[in-house]
Amino acid sequence: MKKLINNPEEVVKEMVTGLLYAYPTYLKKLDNVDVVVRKTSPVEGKVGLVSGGGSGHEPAHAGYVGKGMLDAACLGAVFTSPTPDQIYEAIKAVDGGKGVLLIIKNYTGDVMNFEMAKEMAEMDGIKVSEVIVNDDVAVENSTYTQGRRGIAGTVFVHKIAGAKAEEGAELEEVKEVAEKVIKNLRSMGMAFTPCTVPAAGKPSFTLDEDEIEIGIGIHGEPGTHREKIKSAKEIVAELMDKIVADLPFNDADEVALMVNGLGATPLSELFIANKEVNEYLVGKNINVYKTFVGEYMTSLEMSGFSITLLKLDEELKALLDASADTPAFKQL
Amino acid sequence: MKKLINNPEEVVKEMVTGLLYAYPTYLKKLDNVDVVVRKTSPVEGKVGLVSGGGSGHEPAHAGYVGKGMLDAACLGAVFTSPTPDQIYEAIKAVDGGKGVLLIIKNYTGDVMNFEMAKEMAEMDGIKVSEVIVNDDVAVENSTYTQGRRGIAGTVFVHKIAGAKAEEGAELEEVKEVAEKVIKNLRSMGMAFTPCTVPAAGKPSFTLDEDEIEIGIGIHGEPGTHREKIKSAKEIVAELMDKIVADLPFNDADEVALMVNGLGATPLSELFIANKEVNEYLVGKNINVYKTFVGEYMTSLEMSGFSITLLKLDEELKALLDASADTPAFKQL
Amino acid sequence: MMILMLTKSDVTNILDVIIKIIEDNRQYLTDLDAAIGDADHGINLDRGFKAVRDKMTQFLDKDIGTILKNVGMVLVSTVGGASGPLYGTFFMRMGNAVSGKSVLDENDIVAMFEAGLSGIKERGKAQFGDKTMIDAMEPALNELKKALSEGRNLKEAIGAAANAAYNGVLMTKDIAAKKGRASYLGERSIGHQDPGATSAYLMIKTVADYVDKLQQ
Amino acid sequence: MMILMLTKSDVTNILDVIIKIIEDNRQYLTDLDAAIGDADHGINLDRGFKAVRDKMTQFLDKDIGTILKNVGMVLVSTVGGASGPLYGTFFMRMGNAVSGKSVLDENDIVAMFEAGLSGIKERGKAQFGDKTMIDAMEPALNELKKALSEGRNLKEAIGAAANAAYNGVLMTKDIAAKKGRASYLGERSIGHQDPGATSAYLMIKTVADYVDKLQQ
Ligand SMILES: Nc1ncnc2c1ncn2[C@@H]1O[C@H](COP(=O)(O)OP(=O)(O)O)[C@@H](O)[C@H]1O
Ligand SMILES: Nc1ncnc2c1ncn2[C@@H]1O[C@H](COP(=O)(O)OP(=O)(O)O)[C@@H](O)[C@H]1O
Ligand SMILES: [Mg+2]
Ligand SMILES: [Mg+2]
Ligand SMILES: [Mg+2]
Ligand SMILES: [Mg+2]
Repeated sequence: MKKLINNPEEVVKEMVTGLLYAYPTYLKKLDNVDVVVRKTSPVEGKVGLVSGGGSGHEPAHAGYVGKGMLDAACLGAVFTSPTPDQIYEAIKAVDGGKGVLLIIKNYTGDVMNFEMAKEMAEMDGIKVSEVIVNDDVAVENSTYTQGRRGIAGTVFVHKIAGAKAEEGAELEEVKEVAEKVIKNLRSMGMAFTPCTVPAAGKPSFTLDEDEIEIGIGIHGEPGTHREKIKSAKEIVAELMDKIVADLPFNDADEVALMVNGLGATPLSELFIANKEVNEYLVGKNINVYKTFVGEYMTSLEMSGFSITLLKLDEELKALLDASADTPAFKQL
Repeated sequence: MKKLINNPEEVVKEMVTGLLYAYPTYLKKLDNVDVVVRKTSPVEGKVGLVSGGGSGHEPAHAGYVGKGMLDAACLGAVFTSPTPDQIYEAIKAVDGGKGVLLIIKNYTGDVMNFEMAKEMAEMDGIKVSEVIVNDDVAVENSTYTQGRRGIAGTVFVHKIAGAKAEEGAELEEVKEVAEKVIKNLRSMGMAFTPCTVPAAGKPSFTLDEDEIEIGIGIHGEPGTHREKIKSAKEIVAELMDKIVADLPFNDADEVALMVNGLGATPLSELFIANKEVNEYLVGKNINVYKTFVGEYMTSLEMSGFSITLLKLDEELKALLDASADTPAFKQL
Repeated sequence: MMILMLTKSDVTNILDVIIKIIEDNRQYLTDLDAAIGDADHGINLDRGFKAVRDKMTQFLDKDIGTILKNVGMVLVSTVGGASGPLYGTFFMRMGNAVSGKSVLDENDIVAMFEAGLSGIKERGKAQFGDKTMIDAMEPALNELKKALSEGRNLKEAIGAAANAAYNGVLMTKDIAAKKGRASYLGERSIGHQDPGATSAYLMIKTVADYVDKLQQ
Repeated sequence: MMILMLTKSDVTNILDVIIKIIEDNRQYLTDLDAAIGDADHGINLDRGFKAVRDKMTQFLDKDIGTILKNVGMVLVSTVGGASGPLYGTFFMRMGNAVSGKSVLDENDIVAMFEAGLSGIKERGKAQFGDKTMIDAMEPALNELKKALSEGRNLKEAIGAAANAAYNGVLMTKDIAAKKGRASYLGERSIGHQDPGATSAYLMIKTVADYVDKLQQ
């Protein structure tokens, strides 16, 4: 394991310190817990948005704290959901009197920890709502499972719910638009190489020199199956076939597109994938309204990527276009 | 070699296609050459800024084409400088009547190709000036070599010269401020793993599981020497000792800081490095005015990073703070 | 007939051993989680139980119920992931069930285990056969109750419970996960042992071994 | 006494072989560049000479000078890196030196080589001993001139030039680079053969082998 760290146990703590050194005008940290909030928190008269999850997904989630997006990010240990006390402190710190929306990715651990925190905050009389993001189409939905995972599409929830909250909307309205995003959001990913949790010290799985993992999550957990390596065009087609069929996306639909790098895949390759996605969508007569190519929700140094489509209507378009100013997401 | 590509020979072409799909409102491509210019080029009454280099450094250089930064980026083959005809076309396309400044990284190939293009454009009567960026302190300067390499600090030259040009300054003034940046700019990098040029199909060098390469460039070329892996704190201290001693940076100096990922190093680790850099600078009483942490000038999927310091005065601070809106560099 | 009871110092001694056992099995539990999860179960629990060790002196003078509740609260605020709220709830509910006590008899032990397990089920909405920690805990609880009702002593009953937990762990190898992160793997989770069931077994086995060595 | 002259078809035949030789040595030249540069020299030249092959028909009806100038222009606009402008200049200057000719004698050959090499030196500001292509070219040119002045025939003289180029390539192994990307390596570049010197040698050797097979 070759990593630019000092001590595997201190990774999150030291990362937060470095984050605050980098963005002193954007962020501050709460005392005693790994929670990062807007410098100006709480923003009076605005619904507070709290998200978070395990660390290792940088720039998610702390990078999205700022004007037009989140109010707080709770940072768990690497790939481990944050704890209820952290989330509870975050809720208290960002409640500007209009209540707080929790944006949770659908993992057992995340859901349980956030809901415990919600109960605690409600006992204090704070209005708290939640939405659960489940955009990953890799895993078949079934009554036996707990629904799908939340992956990179979560960033669109942050962006759009964030813009709505910034407009001064009520908690119920912010929640509603977040749920509309979630309903229209589909993603899927794949990996070329695994990643290594610093405290574990070795890769969570291994892949042969010619093998790829399809349907990968964002925590180094295995995907749905393995295949021999193939071209960018073929890989994109495999992911897109599942994504597009799922909602379904229809003729002349307008979408926001995210081609998200998982960590080690060069931006040049993400642009090649973006070309393939666009050509695929032209073939389906689905129109790309806005594109995001880059590392938005990573999985440490994993090599691979995910594709996200969000079906848009006029409301979502306007909120997506609204300005935002956070460390990792700026829009003029 | 596991890459998200279709064909090693088509990487640049397909990347450009994907880039244009992603940023249709920012960029357009010139016919027949891999040159990307602002959608609105030429901008009348503004000095045109042309940069470029080999591909594989994304988001450099095309990602910095836009308001407040570059007017054109010339994309060479992977790690190979662009050719004079490309650069010549770029100059012609962005000349808004006030002349064009070439921002060249100090490599034999880059300098020769850009200068040939300059000669060609001058024959057409276009005013062309050039600056040569040489921020890498890894390589000792000596009369026998051709000076130092240009690496990630180049982005600060784009930003500040770009802001100056956007103000309507004359070619001579833009060149002057670019040279002031270059004079006050120092960088150094290191790598944990090599990278693979797609057309070569294998890594350009190999490192053992416990070895790191100090003084790495951005083209997969070897650095100055190898060492056993050590902590982030120790690695940062080694790079900073060389950087800080070189200008030298003095007590109470104000600097812009860039902690630049070379490709595969997770953002979380870059933040840990940023913590170490800041603590080092506190020890030297050097003040960080503004920090940039992320992937600004990469080396394909290389794992590693570089540190850049730019010593600031009031003029440079104001220009660094000016707004910018490009695909990869946005500042409100 | 002498009746075996667990004193407060027995409880804290057992906690000490559990902390040690989790530390020793940190890598093993993490490796199990790597196969079907996200490679952190051992790291998570070890972080949590180390925090318990650090904070133990703050509540060591309290009754058993309060001690267990505090252990649960420390776990909730340090473990994270799925196992944090689940084990945290488990210990908190156990503490609640024996609130104020400084010694535990058979009935207390059954009651607290029962309370803890139903806490896990409420929180995680899983049931036996979903390939979770419940697959070790529920057979253990059932066996404990059965053995005691058949008149076997606590040593024997807890020993039998640990065996049942072990069989539960083995069973998790043969089934697909329906809850937790491993459920996303579907059929691919078959063949792998559940990390949470394994950690639950390790804790139950620790209790059994401790009780077994007590002078009756 | 018969005098050996190179016709236009000799020149284009030699170009064809050079294109082939570069293609065959693409990986070899790239590997040499990987050791002390950025692993692209073979890729660069192969891209350039393939472009020459593709565009050759557009200027095949012209004189030797124009053909060589066009080869140079194609190389300049397709190779990139350091070797693009250098080899491009080399061929353009050679073309200039034999402008309008459809057959080349000894003097033409010396003159064009001389012009090409000084073009490289002007453009790259390197000299013999800097561990560049010049280390193969300059000894070759000197040897060519020396052999001809000693009255040896063109076959022998070009053969001797190729040998001198080869020795120049070997010499690059023992010295540190002072120009080009390898110069950043300092002393670490010692022990490695220069890729550009190697490609220069391969081209000179191609000419020598071709000339050697001609009927005098
Ligand atoms: N809903 C649930 N009910 C009971 N146990 C569960 C549930 N979900 C997960 N688990 C247990 O948690 C274990 C994983 O714990 P851990 O790895 O620490 O958390 P995470 O899955 O969040 O990384 C699984 O092996 C399983 O035994
Ligand atoms: N200034 C120079 N003069 C002459 N030859 C040079 C000079 N700089 C580099 N070269 C030659 O160019 C070769 C490298 O070419 P290539 O790899 O194609 O370009 P780059 O170094 O830009 O990647 C070197 O091996 C050397 O022989
Ligand atoms: Mg986890
Ligand atoms: Mg090159
Ligand atoms: Mg886990
Ligand atoms: Mg090279």
